[in-house]
Amino acid sequence: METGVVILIGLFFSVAVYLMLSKQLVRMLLGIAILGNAVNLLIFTNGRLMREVPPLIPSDLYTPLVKIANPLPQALVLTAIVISFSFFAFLLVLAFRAYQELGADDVNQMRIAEPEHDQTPPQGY
Amino acid sequence: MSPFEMFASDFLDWAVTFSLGILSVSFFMIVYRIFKGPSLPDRVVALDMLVTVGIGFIAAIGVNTGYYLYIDIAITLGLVGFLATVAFARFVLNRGLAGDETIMEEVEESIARREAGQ
Amino acid sequence: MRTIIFRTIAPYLSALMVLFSVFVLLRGHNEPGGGFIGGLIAASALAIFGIACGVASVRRAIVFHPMSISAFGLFIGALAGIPSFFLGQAFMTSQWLTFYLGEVEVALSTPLVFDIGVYLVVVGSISSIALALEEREAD
Amino acid sequence: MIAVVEIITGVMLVAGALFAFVASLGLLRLKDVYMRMHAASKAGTLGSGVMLLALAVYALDLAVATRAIAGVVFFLLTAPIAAHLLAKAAYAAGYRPCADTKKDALEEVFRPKS
Amino acid sequence: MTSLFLINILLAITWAAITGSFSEINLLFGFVLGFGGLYLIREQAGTVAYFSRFGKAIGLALVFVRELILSAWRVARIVTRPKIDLEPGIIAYPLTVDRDFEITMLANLITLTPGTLSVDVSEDRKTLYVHCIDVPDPQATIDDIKNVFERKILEVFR
Amino acid sequence: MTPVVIDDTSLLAVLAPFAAAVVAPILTRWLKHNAAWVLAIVPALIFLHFAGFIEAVSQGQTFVAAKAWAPSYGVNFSVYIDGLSTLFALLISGIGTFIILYAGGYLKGHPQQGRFFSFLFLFMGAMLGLVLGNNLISLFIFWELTSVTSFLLIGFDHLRAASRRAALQALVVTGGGGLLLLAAFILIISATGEIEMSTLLASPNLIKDSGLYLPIFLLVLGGAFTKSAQFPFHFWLPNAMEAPTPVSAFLHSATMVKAGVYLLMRMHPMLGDTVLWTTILPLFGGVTLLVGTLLAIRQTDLKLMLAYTTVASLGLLVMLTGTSHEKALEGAVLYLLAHSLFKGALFMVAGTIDHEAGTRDVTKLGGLRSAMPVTFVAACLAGLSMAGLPPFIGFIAKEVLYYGTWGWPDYGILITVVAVVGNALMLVIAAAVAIKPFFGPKVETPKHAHEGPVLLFAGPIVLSLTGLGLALIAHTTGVLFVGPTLSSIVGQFTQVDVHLWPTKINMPLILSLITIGSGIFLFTQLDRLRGIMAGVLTAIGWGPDKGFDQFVAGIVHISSRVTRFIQGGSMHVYMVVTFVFVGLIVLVPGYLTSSWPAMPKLPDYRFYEWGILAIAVLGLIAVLVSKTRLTAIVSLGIQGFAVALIFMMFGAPDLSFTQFMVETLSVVILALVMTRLNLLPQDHRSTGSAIFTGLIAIAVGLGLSLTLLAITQQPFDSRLSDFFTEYSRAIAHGRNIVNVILVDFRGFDTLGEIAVVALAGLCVLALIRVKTRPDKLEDSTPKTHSAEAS
Amino acid sequence: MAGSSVSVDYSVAMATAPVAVADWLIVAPSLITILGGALCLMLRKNTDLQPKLGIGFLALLVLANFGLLIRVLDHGVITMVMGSWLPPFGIAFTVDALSATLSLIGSIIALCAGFYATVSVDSSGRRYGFYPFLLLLMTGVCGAFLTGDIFNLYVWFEVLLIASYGLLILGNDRIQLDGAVKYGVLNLIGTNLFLIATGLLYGILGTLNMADIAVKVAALENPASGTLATVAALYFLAFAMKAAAFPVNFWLPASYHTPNVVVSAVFAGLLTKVGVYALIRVFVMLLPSSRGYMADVIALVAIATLLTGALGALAQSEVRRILGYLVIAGIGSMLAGVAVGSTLALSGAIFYAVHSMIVMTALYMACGIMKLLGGSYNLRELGGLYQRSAVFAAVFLILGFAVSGLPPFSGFWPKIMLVDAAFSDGRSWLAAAILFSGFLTTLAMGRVWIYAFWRGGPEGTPDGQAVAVAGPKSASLNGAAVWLPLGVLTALIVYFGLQPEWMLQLSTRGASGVVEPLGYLRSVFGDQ
Ligand code: NA
Ligand code: NA
Repeated sequence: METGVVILIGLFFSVAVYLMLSKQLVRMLLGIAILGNAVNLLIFTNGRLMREVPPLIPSDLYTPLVKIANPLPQALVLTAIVISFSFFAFLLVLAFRAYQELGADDVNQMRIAEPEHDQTPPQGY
Repeated sequence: MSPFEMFASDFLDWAVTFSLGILSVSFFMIVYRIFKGPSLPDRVVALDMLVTVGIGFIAAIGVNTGYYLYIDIAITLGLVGFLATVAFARFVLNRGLAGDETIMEEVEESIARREAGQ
Repeated sequence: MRTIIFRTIAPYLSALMVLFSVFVLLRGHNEPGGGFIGGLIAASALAIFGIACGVASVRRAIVFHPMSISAFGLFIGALAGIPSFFLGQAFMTSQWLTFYLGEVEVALSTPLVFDIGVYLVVVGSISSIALALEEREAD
Repeated sequence: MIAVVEIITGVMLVAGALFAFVASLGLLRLKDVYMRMHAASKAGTLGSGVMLLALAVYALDLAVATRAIAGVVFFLLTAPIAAHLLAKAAYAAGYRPCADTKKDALEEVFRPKS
Repeated sequence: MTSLFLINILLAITWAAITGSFSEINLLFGFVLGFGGLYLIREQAGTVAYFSRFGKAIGLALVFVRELILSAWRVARIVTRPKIDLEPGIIAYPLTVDRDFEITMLANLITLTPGTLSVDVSEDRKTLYVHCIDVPDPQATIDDIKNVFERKILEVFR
Repeated sequence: MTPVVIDDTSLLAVLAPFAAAVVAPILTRWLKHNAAWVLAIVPALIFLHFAGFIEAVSQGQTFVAAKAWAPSYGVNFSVYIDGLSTLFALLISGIGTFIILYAGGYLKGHPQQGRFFSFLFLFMGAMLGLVLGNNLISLFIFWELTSVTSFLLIGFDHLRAASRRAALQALVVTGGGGLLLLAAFILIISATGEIEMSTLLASPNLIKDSGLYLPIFLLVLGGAFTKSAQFPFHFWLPNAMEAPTPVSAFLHSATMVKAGVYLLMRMHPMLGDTVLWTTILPLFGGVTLLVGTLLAIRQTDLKLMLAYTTVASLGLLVMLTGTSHEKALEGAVLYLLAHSLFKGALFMVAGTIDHEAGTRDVTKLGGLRSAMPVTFVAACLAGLSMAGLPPFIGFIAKEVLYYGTWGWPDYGILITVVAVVGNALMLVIAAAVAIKPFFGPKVETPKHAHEGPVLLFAGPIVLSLTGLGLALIAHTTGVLFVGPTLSSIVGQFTQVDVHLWPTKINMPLILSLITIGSGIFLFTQLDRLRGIMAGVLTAIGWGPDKGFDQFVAGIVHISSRVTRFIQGGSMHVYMVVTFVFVGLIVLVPGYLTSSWPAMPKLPDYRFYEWGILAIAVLGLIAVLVSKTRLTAIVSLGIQGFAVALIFMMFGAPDLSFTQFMVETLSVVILALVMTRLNLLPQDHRSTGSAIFTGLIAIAVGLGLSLTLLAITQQPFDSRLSDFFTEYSRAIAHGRNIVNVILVDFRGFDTLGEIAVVALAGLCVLALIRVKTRPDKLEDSTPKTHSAEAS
Repeated sequence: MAGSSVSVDYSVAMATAPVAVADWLIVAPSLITILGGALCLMLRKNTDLQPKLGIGFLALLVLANFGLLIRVLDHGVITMVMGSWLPPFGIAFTVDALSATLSLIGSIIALCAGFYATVSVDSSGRRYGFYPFLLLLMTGVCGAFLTGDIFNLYVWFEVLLIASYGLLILGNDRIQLDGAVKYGVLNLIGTNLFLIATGLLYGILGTLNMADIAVKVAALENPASGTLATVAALYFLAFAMKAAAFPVNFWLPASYHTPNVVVSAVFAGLLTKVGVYALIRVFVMLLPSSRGYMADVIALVAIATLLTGALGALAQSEVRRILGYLVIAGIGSMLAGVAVGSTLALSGAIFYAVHSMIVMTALYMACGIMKLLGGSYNLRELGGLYQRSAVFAAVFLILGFAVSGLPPFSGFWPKIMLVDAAFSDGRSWLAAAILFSGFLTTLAMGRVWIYAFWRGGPEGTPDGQAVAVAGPKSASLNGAAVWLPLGVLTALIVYFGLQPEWMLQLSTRGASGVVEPLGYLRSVFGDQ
């Protein structure tokens, strides 16, 4: 059951990393968004996959009769989704502000914190 | 089980499979449009369409598995799909009015096509 | 976006969506849904409202600053874990209060309060983000 | 009874799917964004709506049915608005309709010949 | 205010319907929620007066569903043709209705009906710009809309 | 004899100076320079306290006192009192007394005199703790304290770059050496399991047998040579002359610089008398002796001349200690005693001359005899002792050390020659410093010279007279001081017989006569010698002193090069490096343990499920190939949409619910943000970097896939989920297990999660609302501007 | 039908024994900070009330943590299972000496920062959430220290990360935005690695509770199996990034000098130390065998980090950047402890962590005062501070020597413990690196001192002369707000230097607690 998804996850990670290795902040962010999905899928798959049966208890039972999908990874992923979404939103706006103030989208041109021609340390006493 | 009932259930199974099938095909056509564009509005329309088809897809799966609760997901998808389209519309508008070059290229292209009479 | 058509419909859409979001929130304990999804739906509703009728009207509509709503949600979310203290139980041990109005069973519980907290946090934060961004648009 | 329901459901599913398919086809084949919107906003909406109702029918459950209807109504409300917003935005942004478009009443509104 | 109350009832019923329990407590709760919902839009709620003509609206809805199916069918026919040659165009439709709500309804109906899609309303709300997928004769289309929809809308909302 | 445990008075004696350091400033603000009289009582009392041990110690008795300090690490604050430590304690406190007085006069009216007193006391305390320290760790702590305090003392005149340089030099050299010593001590502790000096001395062969002798020996040398200014580390000491004279006197006569010698003598029973020891120490000591004296010759500044002879004397002491030859060691002890007295006195004299005459340049001085009679007397007494003339202790020391060197079987002749040369030159300096400024015609000096106040001449006169006195009672000196000290150095009770006048004509006497003769001759040639030396040095042109500057400059330069390489400031590089390591980490362990998954079989997905996966893939590709970022955003929507469908396909409605919402909202926010960004459409990477980054990306993806596959092929322990399923409804009253986990079973996670959401909202608000100030880069002071209202 | 209507045996699912009131101390830090943070956030616009509230809650936090430590020292390791769900099912907070100590020190630092901020954070900073950020940062920090659940640990990591973002960008200066981009992206990658590792670990063991993990890993027939090895390596990289260890330390020097100095102070005190804590907890307690065969790698990383930090410090002319590198050097020392892994080494690392938390915070605060007195952070523009304020000079000198590990200050003891441990583990190079890095640090701080304090004025001041210092004595220097926190921290440094015994015992206890986690396991699972 997992195999196909596992391969897909690998692809997700590769694409995410490739995008994050772009010099363009926006593409990095796209990469981060995809990375989030990749990680979520990874956790989800770690709990093993089974088709379609959601972890819900029928209204007339106390415990489901059939085997259900593993609920814990779902809960973990839900938490992770929320978190990665929050971070994504923040980084997005951060990138936007950085672009506004630093006038650069190319991260290599963001050199205010660590200037290109850094002052050499003082000599003498 | 009467032959009619058997036919009915077989028919339903077939219908589900069939609809899922053509919906999948539609998916690919839509994705192609998103790839191809040529303009951002085209892509947005396609995305909107993707959502629409997705809703149908969910409904079909709901029938297939007998989990009616999927209907809520479908509805929600409709809600947020609308939001997305609105946002993109806004995006297109502002960019266009802001004279963003990436959009303007597309616009020029559309005008060119128009002149070319295609 | 200044268009009559949108501006006329949007409020009703938003109202419906908020309604739906509460529904999703309340039934979350038994069916798919819950505070987070509900919150997102409500936030989307406010976003649509904002895009259609302008941020100012949304801010007036929700009276409090979205971040304050979010903070309040966080606050009650944390409070929801405390009642068990008085019963000598661990933090966040759920407490259930079930009573009947007519034939309808109403179950009030700390998890529900907690979920409402989640809902408020999400509505608050997400709409705060959306509105702030939308405001930039407007200016 | 169940059988009938199943038949109806099946039919509705197929019909809805076909409409959705048609809409996608339109998206693919029609010439410019405005025409594609026609396809999406009409056939698409109808298709998904019908399939949603199919699920409702199949469920035989008032709650589900009402929700389905509410959903459909919502789609019917939103689809045209979405189309309108997008079309307006596209036009305002400067995307021209395709060459076949003979008459363009909006031309002088957005790009008055001065 | 009565109209507000009315729509609130409506929302309460919607709620009960959605939750699938028409018990009074649930209706009451739905009413409260509906009130909350309306509270959000109290400024825009001026328009709710029109809901007093709820009944006729149903009729309109039916017409419009029929038209929707027709238009979908038409799209189907168009896109399945081996060769598509159409004469699309954007026509200026002179509005008779002048209230926001009417204009909105009309615009939506037009969009969902055969071959037409509302693109924009002029600032002075006198003109509705409609994109038609195939307009050999614009005037015919305009009349068509006038006689079918605008009339219906007028009788529903006036 | 096993040490006698005594009460804590001695510990208090060590701590007393620190207390004095605290009160000194207050007292000084109150009594001005006369505070010195009061403050001097402290070292005087300490002197008396340790004088009390002389009797018993001379019987070969030893004492320890200890207080637990950090018992769980075996560290005590403890003192070990034997001949060696007693002698040093007496010198430190005794000379210290007069240094304090002298400082009272020398810095009279100086605004920071109080601070100066406390520095001196801190230093004194540190020295006492060092020489009395029994516990290796506490000994080391005091060792480093001496470096730290001397840093403050040398830099006292902090406005002058030279002082700052000298201070840093002292800190770097001696502090650095200290680290070596620390390593040595820790090695000793872990090698022998002993941490107390007394117990180590009780069984002195522990280290030699431990197999770690060599590293320990070298590390100890590192500590001792840097501290005692042995060549090539001698340079910091003359520079330390930047310090006010009382400091120089204190640092260079009794104490700091002798800490190294003390250490060598203290460790001699454990480390000494090996080939290594008897080769390296005499070698470095001898070289230092010669270098020191030769460099001293070329100086004209009194203090510098004294400083270089101090270097020389330290060389001599190390050389003698290096012989491990009893008689030579006896000479070392005597010379140590003599040197402390005459060098202390001479420094103070030099200081007084400087203070009264306004210059220290020997060529500009002369005929002060009449102007400063008392100082003159002190100078003469000390000078003669330094010159090694009878009847002074310096003379005795020289006799004994010649006796020792001459009698040393190994390289006796060699080091004797070195010693003679060194002493001869030292005589020259002695004459130059102590005699020349006072005799001859009166030379006009910047200040009109006259006798200094009693505070200034008390010290010199007392110390130099002591030098005379001890020589006159040579025998007693031998019994009370030399014998016990020698005993601790050689590690067993030893008695000596010291006498002032040689009983018969013997080799040492002859050597002395040679020394004196050649010394006097050289003195007459002093100016020519000076010229020659100057020529030689300018010819060499380089010295370790310059070397220090080059070292500091070099290390700073290297560091900035290295740092610029590592922390280049290019975000892209940071990312690449990071992911290279991620790639390695997901592939290498699997490779090393060769735990790759079994070849999987194709899953039995239905066609539409394949379709979903395919859409996901298409979405990803779309994002990758998208020409404009707008397309990229839309395509991002596709893959998110597909992920949601995948969640649904595997029975996770809540997830797909959330995923749909989140994806859409992400896209919405993206759209809202992008509206104002004008960005480069293309992702322009060179083919090379595209391939490189592509490889990294593939590595990461591949590694994670393989790992994940290997894991999912293993059986899974689902007891957590089983538990949740079991009790979700029965106890937690919820049929949606996922939601129950979120709000109940693992509600605390969710609490944290909503905290994140709330904070994210606030962050974004702060980002958008707070206006960036024009271009004010950094500022920690309150910002005057305020943000837009929200 | 309500759940109550069936009969279930609660005792198999839930902890039924009554929870002692004092055990609520375990969750008190989280509660206090969340409630406080939420409250401050609600009253965001009342910029006068905020500091009072914030400091109040932070003081409460210190008290709670203090009580917690006392409790732990009395009762040994203590556990609270959230929602009463029996471990390993519910989330357990398990507190041992290590957690309690770090949590206490961390909260003290936060309190000091809260005071300091009343001067250095303006109304805009307060309006845009300094105190909520600080409080919720502490939620994350304390949560990370106290939790006994690996996924929960991830959540707290994220909480403190997002809070740190907020603090970092407060003010939105251009340099801050630049720093924040690098800090943000790189740290996000780090936490994602953490999450990936945790997901994989769950896939292998099917559990999240730390004690349970420890048991299961110990039970594995081949604890060094490939997948687990990968997981361990991922954890190492993730925590190394968090701790800013070489070669993934980029984010720290790129960002620590950009925010408001009090923020830098808090970061320097808390963030990287959480990474080190996680490293100790996960590597030593959960995956001991992995630590075993990665020891050489860790040692290598430690050496590289020690040198990177020390050299970096020498290479800067901006004092805050010097300090940033010193933070890294300190991390190297702690990693050395992890590399060796003996009780002595780990207690050294723990002691060093405590020392580093205090001293780095103090140094950044001192840095802020430097700026107020001397008008700059740059060594070329600083000078004459010695005349300006002898007391401050003394304090700075103490801090400088402390961070260099010179006696008699708090840095000395952990250093000798680490060197000792390294030698006895046969890792002379590691020991040498620790000592050498200390030497370079001494040189660096010595330079700072002679330039900023002893030199008469800015670069180019004539030799032997003093010139009036640039910055006019700022009004914000009057009053205790800046001096009190610095004083308290310096006092701690001197105290731990002169009276190390308490810390020694504490850190030893903490170390043996992770090396021999029996008490930990007992406290979670009861005596089985
Ligand atoms: Na996401
Ligand atoms: Na840090």
